[in-house]
Order: sequence, then C-alpha cells, then structure tokens
Amino acid sequence: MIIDHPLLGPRDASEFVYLGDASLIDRPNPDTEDASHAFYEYAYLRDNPAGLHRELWFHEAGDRSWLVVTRNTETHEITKVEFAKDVARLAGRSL
Amino acid sequence: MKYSAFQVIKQALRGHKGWIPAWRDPEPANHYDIVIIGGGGHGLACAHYLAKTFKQKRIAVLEKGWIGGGNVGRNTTIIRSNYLLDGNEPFYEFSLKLWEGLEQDLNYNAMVSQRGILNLIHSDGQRDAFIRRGNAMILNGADADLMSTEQIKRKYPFLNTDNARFPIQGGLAQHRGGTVRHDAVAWGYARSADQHGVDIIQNCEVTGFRIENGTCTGVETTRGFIGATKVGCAVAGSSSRLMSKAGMRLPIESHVLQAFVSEGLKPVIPGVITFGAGHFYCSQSDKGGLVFGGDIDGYNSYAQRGNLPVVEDVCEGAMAIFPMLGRARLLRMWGGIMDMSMDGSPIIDRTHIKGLYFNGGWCYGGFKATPASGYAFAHLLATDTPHPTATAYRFDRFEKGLMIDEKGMGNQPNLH
Amino acid sequence: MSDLKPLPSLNMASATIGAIQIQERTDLELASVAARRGHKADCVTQLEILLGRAPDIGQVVTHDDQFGFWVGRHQWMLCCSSQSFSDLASDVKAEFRDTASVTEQSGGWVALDVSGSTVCDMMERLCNVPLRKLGSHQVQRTMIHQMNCFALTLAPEALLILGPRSSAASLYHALTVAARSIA
Amino acid sequence: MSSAKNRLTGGQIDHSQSLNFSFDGRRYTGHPGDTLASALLANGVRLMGRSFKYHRPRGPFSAGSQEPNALVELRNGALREPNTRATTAELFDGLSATSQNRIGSLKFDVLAVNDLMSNFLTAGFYYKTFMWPAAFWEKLYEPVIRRAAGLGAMSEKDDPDVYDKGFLHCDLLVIGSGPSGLMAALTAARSGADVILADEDFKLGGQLNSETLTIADQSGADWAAATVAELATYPNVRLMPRTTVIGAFDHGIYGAVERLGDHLSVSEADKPRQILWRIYAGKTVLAAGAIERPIAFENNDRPGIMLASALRSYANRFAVAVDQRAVVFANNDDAHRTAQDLHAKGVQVIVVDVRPDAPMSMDFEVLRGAQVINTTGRLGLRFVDVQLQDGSTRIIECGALGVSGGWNPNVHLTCHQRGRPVWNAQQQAFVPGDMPAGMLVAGAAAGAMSTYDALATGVTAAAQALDLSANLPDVPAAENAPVEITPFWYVQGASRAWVDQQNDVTVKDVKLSHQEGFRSVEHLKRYTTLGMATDQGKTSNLLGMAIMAELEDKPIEAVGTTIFRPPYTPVAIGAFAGRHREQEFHPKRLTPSHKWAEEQGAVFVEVGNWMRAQWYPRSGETTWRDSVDREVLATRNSVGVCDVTTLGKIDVQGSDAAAFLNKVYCNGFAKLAVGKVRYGVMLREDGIAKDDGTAARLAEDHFVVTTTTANAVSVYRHMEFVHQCLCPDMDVQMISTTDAWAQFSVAGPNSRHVLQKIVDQDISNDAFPFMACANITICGGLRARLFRISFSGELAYEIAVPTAYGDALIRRLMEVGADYDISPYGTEALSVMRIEKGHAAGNELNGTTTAQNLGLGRMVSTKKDSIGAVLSRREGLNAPGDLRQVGIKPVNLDDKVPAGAHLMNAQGPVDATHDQGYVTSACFSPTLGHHIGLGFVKDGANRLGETLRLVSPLTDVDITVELCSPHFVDPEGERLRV
Repeated sequence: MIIDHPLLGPRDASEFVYLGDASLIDRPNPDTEDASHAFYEYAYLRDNPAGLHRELWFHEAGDRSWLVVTRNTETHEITKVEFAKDVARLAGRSL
Repeated sequence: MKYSAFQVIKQALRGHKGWIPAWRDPEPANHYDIVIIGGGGHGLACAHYLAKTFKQKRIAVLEKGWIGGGNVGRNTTIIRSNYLLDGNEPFYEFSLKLWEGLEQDLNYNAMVSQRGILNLIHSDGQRDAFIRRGNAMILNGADADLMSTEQIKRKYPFLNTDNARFPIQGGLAQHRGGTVRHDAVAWGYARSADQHGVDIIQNCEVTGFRIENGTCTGVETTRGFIGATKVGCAVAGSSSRLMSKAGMRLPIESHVLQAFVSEGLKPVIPGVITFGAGHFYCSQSDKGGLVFGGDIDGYNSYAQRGNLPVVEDVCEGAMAIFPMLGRARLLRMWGGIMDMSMDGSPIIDRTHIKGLYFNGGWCYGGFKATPASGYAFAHLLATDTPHPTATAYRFDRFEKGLMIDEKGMGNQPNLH
Repeated sequence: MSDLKPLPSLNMASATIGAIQIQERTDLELASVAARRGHKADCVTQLEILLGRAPDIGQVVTHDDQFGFWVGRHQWMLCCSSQSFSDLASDVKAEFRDTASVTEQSGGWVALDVSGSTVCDMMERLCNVPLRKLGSHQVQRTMIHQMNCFALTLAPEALLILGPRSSAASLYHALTVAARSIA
Repeated sequence: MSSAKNRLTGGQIDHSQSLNFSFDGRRYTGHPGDTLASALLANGVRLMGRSFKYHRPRGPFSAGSQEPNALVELRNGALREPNTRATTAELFDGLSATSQNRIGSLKFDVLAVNDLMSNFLTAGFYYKTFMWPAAFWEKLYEPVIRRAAGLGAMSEKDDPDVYDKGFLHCDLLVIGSGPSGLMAALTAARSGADVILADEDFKLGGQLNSETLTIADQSGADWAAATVAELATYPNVRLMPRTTVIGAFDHGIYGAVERLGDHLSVSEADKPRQILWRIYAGKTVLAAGAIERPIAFENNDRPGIMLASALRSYANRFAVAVDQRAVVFANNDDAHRTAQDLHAKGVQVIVVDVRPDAPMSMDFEVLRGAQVINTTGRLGLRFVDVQLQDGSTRIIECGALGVSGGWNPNVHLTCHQRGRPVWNAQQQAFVPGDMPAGMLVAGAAAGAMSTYDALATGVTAAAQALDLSANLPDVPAAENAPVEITPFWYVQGASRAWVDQQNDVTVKDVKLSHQEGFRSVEHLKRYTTLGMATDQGKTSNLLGMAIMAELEDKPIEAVGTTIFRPPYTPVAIGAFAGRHREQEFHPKRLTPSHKWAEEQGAVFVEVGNWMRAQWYPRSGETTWRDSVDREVLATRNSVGVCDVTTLGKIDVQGSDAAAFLNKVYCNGFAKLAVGKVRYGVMLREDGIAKDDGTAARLAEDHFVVTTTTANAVSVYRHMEFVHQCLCPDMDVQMISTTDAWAQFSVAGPNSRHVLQKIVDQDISNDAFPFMACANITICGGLRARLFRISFSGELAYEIAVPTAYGDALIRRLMEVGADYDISPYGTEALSVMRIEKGHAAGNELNGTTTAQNLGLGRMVSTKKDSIGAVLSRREGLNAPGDLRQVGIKPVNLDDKVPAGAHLMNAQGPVDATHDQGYVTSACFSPTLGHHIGLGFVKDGANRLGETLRLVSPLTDVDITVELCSPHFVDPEGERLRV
C-alpha cells in the first residue's frame, strides 16, 4: 500500500506502523463518574467497519508523525490522510 | 450412506453411479429451534454437535455463500493445544481430543495427521517462557516435550543450526499436534449434520435480526425471514459486520492473514515447525505442498488478500532457518479475514439480547479450535450454560479486567 | 582538552567496487533542532542565519562547511564538518535558546559517502528512494535492509547515507554487497 | 549443422552455435534460443514427465509458462530446482535435467500402477476411506500417500545462489511485449514518460515470435525486433526481458521477478540469480496476451498431444517439428493457422474440426464435423481415432496432435485484487472485469484477438493511461480477422479425458463432484483439486467450469469463475527473502565496547538485534558459570563495568516535558528536582505494565528517559502517540538518542573510587548522592553524563559519553580500575545481580502483569491522570489474593530453581487447577551460594516464609522451596546509598 503523506507525498506503507481506529484519539475524561465504563469502551470496543475506516499510522521510517488515514477496508483505497495532531486539536484535545 | 473402503470399491465397480450428494440442498423452513449463522467450520461443527450430541431438533445453518468458503478453507491446517493460560489450555486440549476422534465420529476422513508441532527457541528468555508453557500444558493434561537442538536436528537435518542469526537453542514440541485437511473438516461436519437432520442452507445471507422487546425472534435473510428460538452467530471475520445489525460493537477488529503454499514436493518437512525469532511456520501437506505463513498484515481489512511486505517477511523467516528452501517455489498466496480480539482469545457467550448468542474473536487460531468451539457453542445454545472448558470466554471479561492474553500484547488486536 | 580519542564506527572504512566508491566520513557533527511550541518562525529565522535559508520539506541546505536538512514538521538536523568533536549541540542551543529543543546527535550516526556513475543502480537494490527523480540537495528517510537511514543527495551521483551507528557494520556490508551486485 | 531429427530451419534460434545438455543422463545438443522442451522435442524426445496422481507419461502441453506437464528437476546437487517447466527453461551449455515424480525410470515408473487403479482413486476417494483403524493414518496410509504425491524433490542442501530485492518507479508499467505491449510502450516512450516494459520471456516480442503473420510488410518477429530496438534508444524506457510480473498489489505496486542467472551455466560470483522488484507504477497496461485452451477427449494427455499454438510456436519460433505427421483438433479458425504454418514447414497435417462448416484448405485435409474420440501410444502419441461427420471412425497415424478449444484472455493479474472476469459470449471467453486501480488492459488480454486490434489497443491503452492525445504512433497494417469459434469443451462419452493434466482431474471427476453436490466452482476446485497444480489451472479452469455448467444446465457465467491469485507463476522462496537469510536475516547492532569486548574474548548473545557481551571468560574457567560467578563477586566485592548502551534513551525537552512525563508514567514526575533521577513505570492504557526505566532531569525543561532494551522503539512510538494524539498542545519534543551515547554501568563498592579518577567534578556522596544526575566532563574535558542509579543493588553509576568515545572510555575505565581489580561483566552477571536484588526485567514485565503484581502497586498515582491509571483499577486486576512477585529459594540448598516451573501447595494435588504461580527468572546466586528465583505467587506478599512445591514436569523437577522477599541482597538498600 501507499500512504500519501500530507507533506512527503506517496510513501510505501511499510515505512509506517499501524495502531488502529482513530477513535483512540478520543480518550475519555478520567474524572467523570462513569470513567471506568468509558475507558472500557474506548480501549476495547471498535466499529470495525467494512468500508471507510479512519485509522492511525505512525511514520516510523519517515518524519515520525502520527497520521489519520481514511481507508476503505474492503478495497484498501485511501481517500484522506491527515496529521493526527491536527485531527486531535480539531477534536478539542490540547494539553 | 456410510463411507468405507468397501463402499469405495463397491461404487467403483458400479461405475460410481451410486454416490449421493454429501448433504441435501433444502429450502429454508419458516421457523427453527436454533439457527446458526455461518456455514464455516465452527458453525457446521456446532450444528453437528447440537444434533448428534445434544439431541436438538429443527436446526438450520445459514451460509451467505458456499459452505467452507471462509477461514476453514483458507487456513494453514494446524492443530495443537500448546497454550499457556488456564482460560485457554483446557479448551484447546479438549479440541485436540475431539480431533483425535473426529473421523470416526463423522465417518469422514479429514486426514487428521498428528505429526507433531515444534516451536523453536532462540533465547534464554524464550526458553523460560516455553518451559512455563510446557509445564502448563502438562499440568492441564496435554503433552509437551522440550527438545534439544540435537534432537531437532535429527528430525530436520537441513535446519540452519550453524550459521543462524538467532541460533536455535532447542524447541518445545507437542507431538500430538499436527495438521488436518481443512476443507474436509467443513464437508465432514456438514455431511454429518445433514445426516442428523440439520438444514444446511447455502446462498442465504442474513441481512438483519428481528429483535422484539430485547429478544431475538429470528433473522431476515436474502431468502426471507426465518424465525428462530435461538440464533447463534459464528461468522469469524464478519463478526463486527453481522453483530452491528443487532446494534452491537465488539472487542474485535478484522485483519487479513496471508497464507502460502509451494509447488508440490517430495516429503521433506516431517511436522509443523515454527520459527521463534521471526514470522514463519511451515508444514507439508499430503499433496506435497509446503504450507506456510507468518504474521497478519497488520491493518484492518476485509479484502481477503494481502501485500508484499508480509510475503517477504515470511520468506525471510523461511530462509533464516531453512536455507534449502531457496529453490522451492511459492505457488499461491491468499488471505483470510481474522476476527482479532482485544486479548487474543475468543468469545463464546450470550449477548445482552435474549436468544442471540455469539461465537467469535478467534484471531488466527480458529481452525484448531473448530471441534471444541462447535461443541462449546452447542453446549451453550442447548443448555444456556457455558461448557466447562469455555467459561472464561465471556464478553464482560474486558470490562472486569479478566483478559486472557497469551502474548501479553494488551488491547491492540494486530499484535496478538 | 580530554585525551580520550574517538573511534570511528567503521575505522574509516572505504571501498571501490566497480564504479562505486564508499567512504566513511568521520568529520561530521550533528545536532537535531525541534521548534518549541509557537516558535517555528523563530527557528526558521535562526536557520536562515545559520544556513542562508531554512531547509524546506525534504530539502538539504548546504552552507560553507555546514548543512542542514529537514527531518519532520518543525524539525531539522544541523550538521557541520569538524575534526575537533566540539560540542555542536551546545553551540546550536546557544543560538536557538528557548525557541528550540536541541539534541546532540553526533554519536548516533555513521556517515557514508557513496558515489559513482552507477549509484542509482546500486541504491535501487537497497531502498525505496526514487533517486533518479529526486534531484540534488534532497533528503529522504528510508529503510535500508531494515535499518532506518537518511539518504541525502549532496551532488550528482553522490549520496551521503546516515545510518544508525550501532548498525554501521551491517549497513556497510549491505552497501558493499549491493555494489558488487551491480558491478 | 543441426543433426537433431526434428529440427527445422529458420526460427528464432541461433543454428550456428550448439549447446550441449543432458536429460536423464542422455546427452543432446540444442541451440541458443531453445528452451529445454524445444531442444528435447527437436531431438525426438516427447516424454518428459509423469502426472501427479496416476503417473501417466507426459510431454509438453504448451510452449510457455502455462505448462502443466513437462516439469523437470533442473541442475544438480545443491542447485537442483524441482518442478521446473521445460517449456520456459532457457537452454544453456551444460544444462542437466532429470525427470521427476517417478519410481524407476521415466519410461518404467513403478507408480504407473496407480493408473490401473484409477477407477478406485477418483476425486475425493481418500475422504471416504483410510479411517480404520485410527492409528493407521499416520503410520501406514499417510506415508504411502505422501511418498507417491509431491512432484520434484528438494536437494535438501542450502541454496548456494544469492537473491536481490529492489525498488523501481515508473509512470507506466507495460506487462507483456507482444504487439499490444510494444505499441503501448512505444506510445508512452515517445511522450517522454518513464516506462518499464517487462516480459517473462527471454526474447521480447511475445506471440509475434511464434507467428508467421506480417506487420507493416515485415514479419511479425522482425517488426517486434525493430520496435524493441527503437525502445532501447529511449533513456526513459527500461526493457526487462526475463522478468515476470507476479502480482498486482495495492495502489499500483507490482511484484516482479527478474531472472539474471537462470540461463547461465554458472552464476557469476556475488551476482544475484534473481531479483524481486517492487515496481511503483503510476499506471499499468496489462498486455499479457491470451492462452489457448484445450478440448477434453479420451486419452488426451499423451506425450505429443499439446495445444495447437504450441505446435505453431515450436515450428515457427523454435524450428522444431514435433513430428512429421500432425493432426490439429479444433473448434475455431485460429487453429487452421497452426495447420497452415505446419504445412508450410513440410509437416503432413490433417485438421479435425468439430464445426460442420469449418473452412477448407487447398493445402491440407480438413475433416469437418469430426471429433477426436481416442488416442493410443503408451509413452507417446501414435494414433488418433477420429469420428467423422458420418459417424464412421478413421484412425490416423501421427506423433503430434494440436488441440485448440479457443483462446482465453490472460486475465490473471486483473484478478489479484479479487476482481472477477466477465463472460464474453462472442469470444466464448472470460474477459477482464473489475481491475486493480490504475490498470488498463490491451490486446488479447482484453479480448482484442486480431493482430491489428492488439496493436491499436496498445496505443489507446497507453494514451488513456497517460492522458495523451497528440503524437500517438500510427498503427501499422496487420491482419484483422474476427474470432470465429463454436463453443466445444469436451467430446461426449469421454470419461478418462483430462481436464487438469497435472493433477489428473478428468471429466469423470468433474461429473462425480457434481453428483456428490460439490457444484459451486470453489467446491469443485477443492474437491477435485482442479486448478490447484503448479499452473494454477491456466489451461484447465474454464474447461472444468464449462463441464460443470453443462451438468448444471446453466450458462458458464452462472456457474461463476474462480479468480487467480498471485504469483502469476511460482516464485523461488529465495527471491522473496533476498539477502535476508541465515546470518543476514536481520542486521546486527553492536555496542560501543564491542571491539574491545571481542579483544577480551567475550562470548556474545543476541538481544533483539543487538549483540551483547554475555560473559568474559578467563583462562582456567571451564564453564560459563565460572565466569559469571566471578564477574558477580568481583562487582559486589570491588567494582565491575558493563556496557548498557542498549537501553533505550529518549531525549525529552520542552516547557511541558515534566507534565508530559507525568502523563506517560504512572508515578509522579512533575516535582522531580533538576539533577535527580527517578525510577518510573509506564502502563499501557489497559492498566498493564508496559515498561520501566528511569527519567533523569538534566534541566527544568530537559529529561533523559531510559527504556528497556526490548521496548526502546515501541516506547518512543507510544510517547509520540500520547503527545501527538492525546496532548497535541503540550510543548514537548522527543528524539531517540539510543545510538548517540555510549553508556556504561560502573557498579560495586569501589565504583566511586574508579570513577573519581576520570570524572573532572566531585562525585563524593554529598556532592553526588544516590539518584543524582548531571552533565559532567571526564578526562580533562570530554562532555559526559553521570547518573547515580543501580540495577545491581551496589553503589553504582551509569556514565555516558558520545558514542565515538565509548571504546576509549571502556579502555580507560579498565586502566584506572586496575588498582581495584575492575572486572567487566556481561548480561548474565547483570541478570544474576538484578535477580539477587529483586528487580523486575523482561521475564516479569511480560505484558500480563500489573504494577500490583510486581509489588509496585503504590506507584500508580491516584492524584493525577496517567495512561492506564483508570483501567488498572478494574476488579479483575485487583482481586484479593492475586499474583505478587516473590523471591524463591530451595529448601535443600543444592536444588536448582528452574525458571518456568510452577508452584503448588506443599500438600495437595499437582495440576493446573491448583496452580499457585510460576517462576519467572532464576539463577545461581554466587553471593548466597545457592540457586534463587523470582516468581509470581497467588497472594505472595502474605505468604513469605511458606514452603511450597516447585514442579516442572517438562524438565523432571519436583522440589520444595520457600517463599521469601524478592530482595535477596541488601533488602534495606543501604549499599547503594553509601
């Protein structure tokens, strides 16, 4: 596979390390009452879609950025690649 | 019709005109006591044990394509019970015992071949871990044998023991492990289930569940609604897709695992052997093909095919320990969709929906589990209690912190 | 000054194989620079002072006996040629002050000059860098036989390969094997 | 010049040179340009192999890579290569080949008895028998089956050849160099695009080399040669003959195998035999041509019976008449071209055409409406029985029978991403359906069967791929005949009519499969093994499906199609591995003291990719224990030094560095003072211990984090995840510096004395207390870092210098430490001392243990959020009586405590349900004089002093042990603070 890095252009996926669903960015607030359940769902439950999947890849043999790649799990077609840092900020993550 | 050497001769002398279909091709009924979704190894095995062992009636297996077309027909055919953890080992040992009596139980030769499985050891730490595992196997009533490099060399004389990057320091063997002709497992279970009255309905895809007041009353299919008192799902890599129709999210990701076969070769690899410092394992089929594989590709996929990096990684492993394989040719590569769970161990459990049962999360260990998975699922469906060897395979183990994590990789399915 | 003497990772190995020359460089000092939060522009300004201009994505900028290259978003590597093994990182830190995190990298890398008319033929047996199209003064991080390296094009038909120092011998071996393959 | 009896003149071979070769020990000659098969056929040898199951005599069925039959063992000794297709093996001087899959000689194969038994050995027979008694399968039945099965034999010797891998990039990859491929390449080349033209054959030109057709008033072969010559002049074109594109992978990545050494008598030193290329193609034109398909009839597998196109190819390209008398059996016009070409070469030829309206010829006899109903000839074809249109039978004596049931577009690569071909009724063939993104198909592969259409579609495909509209090459004049074919798959009534020749699948087997309910294409394939042989059914799949379609009374397209999988043709496993084999499986990482350690005669051990000194034997020491015990005692009694460079070192800087570490470590780091080090435990988000190490605060905004050797890379990745994905606004920058610093542990009561000799600053206990860290200088000014931390439990330091100085530092340390008998110690002594001290390492941090299990539960701060904190509080991870790390010592001090042993209550059953825990690490403690261990025991912390039974049935151990504190040495930690 080839991941079209937002800055570096097309790079072989073997330069990257895969983590999983980009929902891992959405770490729950640990201070809420149901934090334990929220963390269980965060850590263990997945949509695992057959189709478009937003997922995290780390450019290990590249610029060391975490990317959010939107990829079709049935065809492997990649339609979007973003910096995870930007996605996280958009999701309201900060410090 | 009973299969035997006598039958083969008799039919041959009559021009083979007497053979009948291995299973019927029935129209679905309006309602069954138990509907199994998934005509793979686990679903068919479950149907067989439900009908034959648990004496259940009115059972159907619904298969969206043709039976045996999923992972039971795409794996590398290995059976073993060399597990470490108490949540797993009794279950897999139960499975191995069922394999040992399978052909007589089914009257079908699935070529269960107990030629042994050997995991190579390359470091002191690995040796410590394998000794712990071997002891756990023996303490659970399975067999295990710590082999020296010299013993291994006698069995695999061409093993690279003198120029290895990661020298071989012995191996943990399970001599009762081995291989089985995988397609025959599906066919054998199907034929037996059919003979015990199970309706095997192919080309019947489940498109939804009918759930009323928290109770599942049947399934919508491409061939119409089929009512059921109990519905069991055993669809491996398609688990998330199917269960989402019941509104469930699972602790499972679907990943592609590639497998490879070489051209036919005269016997050279006697048993199943696994490299411990890379991703490569290998056995040789009765037809002579080297059947080998390694790690999953590592990304979520439903595509039933993989990519070159893993092919290369596996072949590098092959050449690390068997440099004589350089001139053997890889004939075919293919992929199956693995239901990789969050701790590397399966789930056989009721769901929160009454009448809906789930079997999945087999990672890439589903084939060897086929008989026990079928049996335990049948036990659960028939008695509403888990089989004694499968009590740990619950949904709630993740929320409770009772993971069964053989590899110690945590909640990252592609590392299991 | 200390009387301890540095040991080059390959003992200044060199080889000529066919049209290819491979030579260990022992004169390079390296320091990485990563912009602190909100200080990217400051860092670029500082890089312009040091190198004439800041290396853009995938670029190498040479300036006298120094060069710098792009490593990642808001990250660069500065290199200078020196025989004295002074403390480049400290010097760089003194320039960037609190606008950047600076880390000494001199010991971390083995540097190999690879040159010759067949260098593209050789490198296509080693790594996935489209060298024929890359142009001069470009850098790409890449895997060479499982080793995480930087490949820098410093001149036509000449590359500088920076590889992990601990793997220097394996990297050198890989390069010579590839050179013999295409010789 | 040529003396071979079936050799013709002309063709694409070099008659002026002779090559000597042997087959089954007999010597023959051939010419450059020959394949092994063509050279043998020229010498009158038709019998080249035996079939898989029935051991039927077989000869070449094709003249290409689709070959099912003519498989041989090529070369000798360690170079032996089983299952090599004689039809593609390029002849070289000295070639030696041996027939395979036989017992006895090729002519008298003992296993041919299987053929007599064939009525009992039908599809699936083995599923129905051999079940009794159960134990006989492995002992009796299976060995017999296995010996008879398989094809060629491995040498069982290490492959002496080397293989390369490589990476290529292009705008357009053209696969196949026939008329369409050449035109596609030419179109692209003239546009300036980077083009790769790959063809599996050693001679570019594809089918044109086997034809007598003309293109632009030249012979097709001459036109091809001229076009290839023109392409070679373009710097933007890479011509790659002998290169098989084996697979179409995601996003335009193609695998290709280039054969550099297979046609050489002796491979060149250091040069690869083959190269596995990963080709990154912007676009691809698949111009792989078409493959002729056979018709099934009784005994259609004898040597001498082959595809009609093969007869044509042998005659036109290889200048071989398989026999002077030939029959062509066909259902289409193209096969008449074969007859025409054979006739032109002086072969006496008769066409048997099933079509009552087949075209007639002035040159040769055409039997319209006729069918071949049987053949005879034990080791090669002698007679063909033809049923004429009027029902009478005519027996024709001949040695060659060409069969043509039409042509199948070569859609193999279009299926690699699971695209399914679609049925084209006009062509009576499957043509490409869904294709990999970026792939276009041209020529016969797309169903454009005439030469003109092939040329024209080559141009349009390349133009479309590269978005070209101007300056396209003109399409030269060429034949443009339509496909004239009447579907005809097998002769009615035939039963021993081979569908899959290699796997011995006959029409009867397909019928039996249908009868027993194995009717879907996938069931048919698996039940009968149709298409599962080394040719992947290139010539047989469609035939099998067509028969099934007839039995099901459905159109072929309703029966479905099986898809092809990579690789296109089988690939040597060595090629996929490249250089990464044996010793070079993984690169090595060497520590800064490696050279010095080698000089000391150190024994090294693999730790991941690192090579670390395991121990340093001295003369007089006879076992490793002697050395290790000495190193431990020397360190504990005076001072030792160990290279610990392999520990991961991550430089963490930024104004939020402390807050960041507070997030990734479960214990607190926010308040760590500058100049201090703290031990830290990282959890995974699931609450399990991930790694442990230290973080040293060198400045307010600067930490150096150490990780375990094994987890250096994954911890760095994890920290970047936490930063980039969870706390993107934190001002923190990280970079690995593992390789940048040489780091040595200097441990033992005299370590300070030794270090003070080289450290330029005061390191007295007051100036540099336990857990201090600082940037320092040594030996008069070299920058260094000093950490007062201890893994051994002794007064100890870790000192780091830029890696290039590591060698000098170890030598200096040994020099200045001589007064204290300083001893280097390796990983074994390191491990012994950490077990004696009760420190957890990899065996304890096994991915299933919590901080609580490790006895570090109180480190998990409840006052702050950190990764893993929430889930670490789950009930299952905090159950009363769960595992706790303990020390284990034998009651009988002579007993050995083996790691991996399990603990049982002293009284009570020994089985899994009564398991109390297990030993994680164990060693002989020279300090205590007996074996000790660390382990996890249920409720262990409350059971110290209890006696348990330690069993390892795997290694025959059953001893009594006592649980104790894991801190065997200096439990109060006084030594490291002095």
